Amino acid sequence: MNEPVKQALIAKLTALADDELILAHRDSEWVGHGPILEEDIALANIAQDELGHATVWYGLRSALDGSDPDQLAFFRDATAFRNSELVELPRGDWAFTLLRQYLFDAYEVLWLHAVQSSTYPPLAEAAAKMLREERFHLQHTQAWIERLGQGTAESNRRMQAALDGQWGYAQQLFVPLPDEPLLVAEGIVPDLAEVKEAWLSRTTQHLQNSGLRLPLQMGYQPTTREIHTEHLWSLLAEMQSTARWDPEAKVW
Amino acid sequence: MNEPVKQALIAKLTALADDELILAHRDSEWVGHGPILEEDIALANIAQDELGHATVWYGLRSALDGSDPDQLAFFRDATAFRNSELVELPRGDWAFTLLRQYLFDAYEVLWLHAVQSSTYPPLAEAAAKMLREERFHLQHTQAWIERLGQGTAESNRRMQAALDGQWGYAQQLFVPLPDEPLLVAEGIVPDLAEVKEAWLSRTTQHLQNSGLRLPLQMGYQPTTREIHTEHLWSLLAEMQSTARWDPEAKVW
Amino acid sequence: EARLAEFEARIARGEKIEPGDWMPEEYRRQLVRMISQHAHSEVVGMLPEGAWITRAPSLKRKMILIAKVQDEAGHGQYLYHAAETLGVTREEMLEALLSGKAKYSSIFNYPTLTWADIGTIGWLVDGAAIKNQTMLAQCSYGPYSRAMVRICAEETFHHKQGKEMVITYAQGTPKQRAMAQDAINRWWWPALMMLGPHDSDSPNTPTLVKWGIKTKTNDQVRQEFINEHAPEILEAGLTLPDPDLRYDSATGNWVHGPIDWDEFWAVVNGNGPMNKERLEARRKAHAEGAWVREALAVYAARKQQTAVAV
Amino acid sequence: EARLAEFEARIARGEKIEPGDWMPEEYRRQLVRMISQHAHSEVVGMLPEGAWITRAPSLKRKMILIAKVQDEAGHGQYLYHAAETLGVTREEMLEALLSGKAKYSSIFNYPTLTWADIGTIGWLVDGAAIKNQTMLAQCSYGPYSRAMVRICAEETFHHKQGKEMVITYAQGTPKQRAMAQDAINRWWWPALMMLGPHDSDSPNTPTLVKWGIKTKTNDQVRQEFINEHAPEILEAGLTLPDPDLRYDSATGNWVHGPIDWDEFWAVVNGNGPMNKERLEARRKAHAEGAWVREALAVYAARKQQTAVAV
Repeated sequence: MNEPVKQALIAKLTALADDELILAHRDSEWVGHGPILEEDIALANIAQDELGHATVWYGLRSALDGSDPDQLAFFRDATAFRNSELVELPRGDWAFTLLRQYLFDAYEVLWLHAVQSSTYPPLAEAAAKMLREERFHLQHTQAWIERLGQGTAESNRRMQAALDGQWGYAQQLFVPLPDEPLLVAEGIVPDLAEVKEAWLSRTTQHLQNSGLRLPLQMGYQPTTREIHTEHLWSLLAEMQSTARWDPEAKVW
Repeated sequence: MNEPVKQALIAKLTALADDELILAHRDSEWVGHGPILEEDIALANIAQDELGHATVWYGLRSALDGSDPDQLAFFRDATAFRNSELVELPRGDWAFTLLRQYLFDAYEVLWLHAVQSSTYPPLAEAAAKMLREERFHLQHTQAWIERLGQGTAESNRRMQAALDGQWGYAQQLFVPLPDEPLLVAEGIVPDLAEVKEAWLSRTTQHLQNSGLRLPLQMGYQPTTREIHTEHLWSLLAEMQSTARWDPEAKVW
Repeated sequence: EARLAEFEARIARGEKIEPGDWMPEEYRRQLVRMISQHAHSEVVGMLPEGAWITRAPSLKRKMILIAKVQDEAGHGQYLYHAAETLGVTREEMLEALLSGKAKYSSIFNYPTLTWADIGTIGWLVDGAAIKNQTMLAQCSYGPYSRAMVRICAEETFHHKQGKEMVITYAQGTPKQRAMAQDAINRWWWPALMMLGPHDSDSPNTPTLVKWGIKTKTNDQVRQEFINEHAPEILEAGLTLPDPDLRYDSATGNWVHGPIDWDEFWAVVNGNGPMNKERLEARRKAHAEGAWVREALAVYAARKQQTAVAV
Repeated sequence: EARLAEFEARIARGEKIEPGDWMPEEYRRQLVRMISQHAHSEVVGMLPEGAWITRAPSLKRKMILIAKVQDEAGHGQYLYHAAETLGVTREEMLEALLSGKAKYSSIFNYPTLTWADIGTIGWLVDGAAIKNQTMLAQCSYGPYSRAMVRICAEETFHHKQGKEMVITYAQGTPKQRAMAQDAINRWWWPALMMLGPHDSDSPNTPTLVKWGIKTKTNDQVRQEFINEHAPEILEAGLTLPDPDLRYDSATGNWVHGPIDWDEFWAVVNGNGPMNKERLEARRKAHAEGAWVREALAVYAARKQQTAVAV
């Protein structure tokens, strides 16, 4: 792998890992506060899987550049994170959290599916392993969208409000990184435009079948992962507070 | 002043300053989110005054031991803070915030009034200056208690819930520090038992006149300022996040 | 009465009582009380630990903690099922919890103030729970006994992780050491108290022992807990906040100083540091989840109707 | 018409129009639009800055920031009063804001991402506002003109503080420098845009100038802003994110590169990064304050009734 490709791959793995880490953080804020005990367990389980994926992506990066995953997670500043804005948004209500997880799962399943044929074997292997978990997530969140979308007027209203708020943000998942075309050319990652097409068709159909209105006025669509929302600073202040509390600590 | 008295005074000034700083923090969380623009201004004004008091108390401590107020505020850990638990509690609704401010103002006015005759001139002088501001706060919050207590069934219910939740915590304001008796003996600070008596009589009367139920089952009453609630860690993670973000910074 | 005699004979023979079997009303009542209280403890116990998932200092610790709290939720679920075999519904139990009528372990009314509390809870609180649960795994009621066997296995894992954490910090930087010691200081006495009042103040114990629900008294279990944990904590280079604590070579027991039962009863009666907040958190989650549960019910009813109509 | 001629003659003589005076409906309409928009900007502008009070890095900066945001609330209050003199109520204006009908300055639809944004807003955003407000202090409508005089004085103070902050960080540690530069990079173009579209795309301007509401065009004000700030920022050792920026010694102006008006219109039309959140925050505050306002009204009515009865 030549140096520009390697650097592009490092950037891509970082973005993938950051997305999973921050999403897991928001999901885990629900622990102990879910509407039903069984769903508390299910969401904690999803958070755990996403955190596991973050660890895998940081690990693949580490194999390329020797970086320490914990340093990346706990000692990087907000401006250096490369997650999408969607995953930073405050957890909102149950509809907001489940919709975000659904939109993300739908993207992740399609992306992982495509990346199974990556020319970079570690990526292909990791994707194959994750795909089973992600399909389970998607099945779970997909069912929630239908149940809340077709439940009461109140639950439909909340789902629609969540969708209005997230639809523009979700599009960012398909904005390639500046050097991502290099990776696509090498067959290391799929072309996001193709993934997006499949995602749009799948999600719009399911959302509409669930009684939700689409298309929407797009609203704000983030175009770069170098900028974040106002929420990331505080999220990281919380997330990194223990690790940074004792900078001399070698082992946690 | 002999060394034990000096150390006791340093501890007392720290507790006073920490109370004001943390209370100001909670109040300032309302900025931009108040129910009426005029009240947004009034509460920001109160927060500003309390922050000013914190600065004065840290300053008096600094005169005794050369400590840096900003270091105390932004680089001390939660376990080293000596504020009461009352001021840490999340801001809750408008009733919760105004009631806490009222209970604190009523205490502070009485305490400052008594400390005007302190044998330690810097304390007496500072108290005299603050007293004017605090009387204004008390007038303001006292009026709010009456208006919400006697407003609608909803506002009365919210005030009562706030009172049920805070009454036990508020008693901690009158628990002397371990070495505070030394200061009382020297006439540096008033005996908190006397302040408490006046406070109880004043607040119970006003609360009852405002349509609120007393006495209450006390519930939890914190007895030491060495222990905090679960909220202080996150509050400080947020409050200290910028200062700690660049430990090398000399000037902010 | 013959049925009672037969029942007690079965227990004496070491047989398990199963859901369909005849049992004295008092046996049933005590079991419902204990199992639901145990289930509530798992669910409320998610709060003090769950709040630190977002603040765990490494990816590994974060993963371990989510998994642990998830296990606790699973234990709660499992125990609610065990209680349901005695004819009480989940809704009734939840209602009793939210109204403040049902109790849960007093230990969860103490706050988690630093990250070391997470390790300490694993070591001391799960350690105390395991002593209790190992005994309850011998319980005469089949579903509770089997639940305990399964839960004990997972808790043993949590206990090991917690111990490893605290020992790591005890050997860490000065700040880490201080944090670990502070946590031990705050949790030691509550851990002793969570095993219940002295036998002399525990009127239910003789009946529970006779019916094989409990096989040991509170003081016996507490002594086992201390005998295991006191020397391990001291060996880790930490101290215990009990000046009277000493090893008695005659009995082989670690003898502890007097327990502050006033504090215990204050906490049990609702005046612990976190009683109001824990209950409030559960009530809030329940209230904010109402629209979700309602939506599910309406959706399910509509699907069923459609199915019937088709 | 005679009244209109007399009105325009008064303005030509430099007289102020006062609340009771006759004025063309369009004059009133434009003023209500401008003043209420200005008031809303102050109120919405509290959000991006207010969120950093809790994170200010020193006691002094924290104090300055609370005072500043409080001033902004005061400006909002003062401007609502000025608009009320034109026969519109606070409730109508709030309703227009919350429904999304009324606009506020597009600049507040950008996020505040680091502490340096606070200094940068003071320097650039207040700097741009002052240029505009200094002009509006000459406005033909008395109450607006007087409000501007007062507000300008306070804003000048904020501007100075912001500039001092950014310059301090520009001379600080590498992290502080980088933070300051990043903030300048993000706020420079939005600050230029907040002064409004080019004169050629600003159809209201001629009328507003004729009636003495504005005395300068958007492009004139923007040029003044750049001429003052560009050299100061460069002198502070920072760069500006405009590769085309250059000093033109012939005109004495700093000439800027093309402005991305697509972005401007996207933000004005609701698609800026923070449009939804800002409006949502205001709506939430309003909704959550409903019970408070209701309680005050009931209390006041009861007191009045009692007073009458006595």
